[in-house]
Amino acid sequence: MTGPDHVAPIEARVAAIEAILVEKGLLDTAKLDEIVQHFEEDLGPRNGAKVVARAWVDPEYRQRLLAAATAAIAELGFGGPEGDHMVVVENTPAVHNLVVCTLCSCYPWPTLGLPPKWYKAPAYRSRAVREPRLLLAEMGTVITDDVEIRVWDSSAEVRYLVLPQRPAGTEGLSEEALAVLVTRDSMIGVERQLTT
Amino acid sequence: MTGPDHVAPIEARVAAIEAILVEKGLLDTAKLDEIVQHFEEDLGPRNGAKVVARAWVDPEYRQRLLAAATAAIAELGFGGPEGDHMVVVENTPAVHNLVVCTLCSCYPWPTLGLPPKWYKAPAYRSRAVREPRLLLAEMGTVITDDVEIRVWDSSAEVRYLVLPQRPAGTEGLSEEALAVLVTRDSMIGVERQLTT
Amino acid sequence: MDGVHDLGGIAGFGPVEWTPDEPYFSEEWERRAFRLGLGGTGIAGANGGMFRHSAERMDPAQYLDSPYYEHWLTGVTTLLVEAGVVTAEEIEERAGGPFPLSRPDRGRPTDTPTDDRTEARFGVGDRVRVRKWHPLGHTRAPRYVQGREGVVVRVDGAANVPDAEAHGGGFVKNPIYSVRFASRELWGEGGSDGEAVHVDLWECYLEEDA
Amino acid sequence: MDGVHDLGGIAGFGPVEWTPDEPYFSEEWERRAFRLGLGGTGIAGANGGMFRHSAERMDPAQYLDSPYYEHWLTGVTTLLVEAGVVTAEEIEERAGGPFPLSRPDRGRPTDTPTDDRTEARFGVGDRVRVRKWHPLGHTRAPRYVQGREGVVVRVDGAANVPDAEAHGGGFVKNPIYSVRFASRELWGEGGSDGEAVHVDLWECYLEEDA
Repeated sequence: MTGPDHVAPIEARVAAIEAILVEKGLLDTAKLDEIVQHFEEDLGPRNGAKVVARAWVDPEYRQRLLAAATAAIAELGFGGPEGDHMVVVENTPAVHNLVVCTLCSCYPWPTLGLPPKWYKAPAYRSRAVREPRLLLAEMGTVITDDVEIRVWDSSAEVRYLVLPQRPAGTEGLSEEALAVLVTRDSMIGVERQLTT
Repeated sequence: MTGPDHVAPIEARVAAIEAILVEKGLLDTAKLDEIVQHFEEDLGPRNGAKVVARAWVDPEYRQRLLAAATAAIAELGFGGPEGDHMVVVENTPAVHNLVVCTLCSCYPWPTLGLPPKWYKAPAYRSRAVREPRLLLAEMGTVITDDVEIRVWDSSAEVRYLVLPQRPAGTEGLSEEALAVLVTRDSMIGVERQLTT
Repeated sequence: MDGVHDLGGIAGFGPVEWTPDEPYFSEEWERRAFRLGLGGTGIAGANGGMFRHSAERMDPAQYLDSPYYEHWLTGVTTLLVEAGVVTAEEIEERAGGPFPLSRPDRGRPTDTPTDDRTEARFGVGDRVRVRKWHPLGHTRAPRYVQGREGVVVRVDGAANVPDAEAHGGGFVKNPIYSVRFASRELWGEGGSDGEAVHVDLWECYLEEDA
Repeated sequence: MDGVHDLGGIAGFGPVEWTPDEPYFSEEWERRAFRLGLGGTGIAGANGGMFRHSAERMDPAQYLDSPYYEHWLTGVTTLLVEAGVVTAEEIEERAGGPFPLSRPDRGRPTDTPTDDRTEARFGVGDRVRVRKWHPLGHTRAPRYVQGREGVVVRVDGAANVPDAEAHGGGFVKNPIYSVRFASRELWGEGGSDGEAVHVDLWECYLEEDA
């Protein structure tokens, strides 16, 4: 078998193919850097948090978000690759939603950014569809048996965002203050109870 | 992830656990060496070949072999671990048999010896039950479509031996000369036509 | 392709190695591999289905043991070699050692539609069964739902069938559904009450459940 | 356990690396690992089911990437550590570096018989269906036949149920059958005519096929 010991280091492999493509005049790294920089600077869970906070304070927005998420999210200025077919699934006292991509790493880039390593790793991908309640408990999120767990395997075009429940005792908070409470994990569904 | 780079060399790992068990007085390597030596010297496909050759020359033995293989094989003096529940499956013009262990490495030690590496490796174990005809063709054994392929996954106690067809033109050969023609691969089923 | 990338339900991977937060790229090579993935697929004349399948074709042990962006690197470089843009010798010489590529593509655009279809045949509430066809090539129907019964819970628009796209079958539109499967339908006695899995599936993956 | 050891039908491993002949042990450490396997299981107070499962619990990437006798080494050493015969620290110190062990045992002797049964319930020609229970522990019912229909072609004697044996359920006898499955029953449209797979299954894995 091909042991990793005998393989060129990963840095050398990346550098090799990149250099050859640049020398052939095929790869424009400067132009691609602009795109990558855009992802790094403009995308991330703070965007999704704004969507969630708006839905909490604006019942009509919440309706639009649940009915046609892509358009509703675009109202806040978020969209683009891996975000142009959005569906928002809402947690309720009786339902908890969990998002996974068992086949690869599909994730809503505009609202959550690029996915964390654990989301793309075999342990999460294999277990989320098989034993979600146990998996969540191991991750510190205990879902009691009276709550149905709905797992969403994003195996096609749609990318999912979980709409978590608004924490109790936040009636006086502004939309901006509410957005601060919303975590990345709550929008994937590996967290349920947000804290103030 | 645990990269193999960071792991102690396999030789050092084997030596470590062995040394500790010996020092604790738990492992008697000399006694075990006798067993291993027995496997190395006394077991192997030459045993199976004798069984096959006998079945070719002695129709009554063939019947006993197909009806109660363990006892028939014991007549020739072969038996023991991984050979005490034998079943022999017979190739015919209409049927070809192939043996695999998808879950691990089960193999008839007394008649074939310890299994070769490829028999225990993922490629053979995964493909033998899914695309046996293609797999055999890749290995040089073309089974025409009019021949049924019967795969035997030895997932319990039974260990299988394939009884290949006697090659044409061997009418004059002695049992001993016939045994020379019988290959390991023909008794696993990855070879079909034996040659003189 | 029933490969190890098709991870749903496979056991033995242990606990999730969760991190509260992390940079998108923890090492510089990851950022460069991502950039290569963005640009390289087009240079190879490949599409999204081909890109995904290029990683699925990796050696299974390498796939499971490597950091995520090594999938991108290995997949895209395989596409570039297969397209004749670069040679395996060229990249290995430059890298100063072996550069493992993915295994050959075994897929064919058979059993997938050749004509666009955008009108949905099924509606919300319809019972469907996922076809059991275990293709050797790319598909977005995970193995753990093939042959299983579920209920349509959402009808989405039509999009290109990945199985065709990945294997030279071109861009063929076909409706997509979200199908709900009870945990016990998927895992039998090993499943749980109160858990359901929803999988997004192209219409050509589905049959009416009689 | 639906682990990567359960290889039937998994795609992506490429051609068989066949050799015409080879020594039983191509390196000295293999012979020593084999010897350790023969002796070590008993020292750990373990049985055959526990031994098999100890290798199944290996990290999946390590399982697929390692030479065969590394499975024996890792499995037996895990059993010895779990039995308290040696400690992980002790072996790592002696080996001079990390010594990967298998993951914790998740199996329980549930859903398996507790009483001996030697009389066969099914006969040759009976149609049966393999239970679909996807246990987290050891079983000898491969995933690719769970839930599938077949025909009994041979009735063997009774032997200990591995699922019970491997998880503290003791030695419980149960009849064994060879069950024949059509390729298309297992792989659907991806199967082939003129191919059948026979799997040896304990009676407690089977249900009557109504």
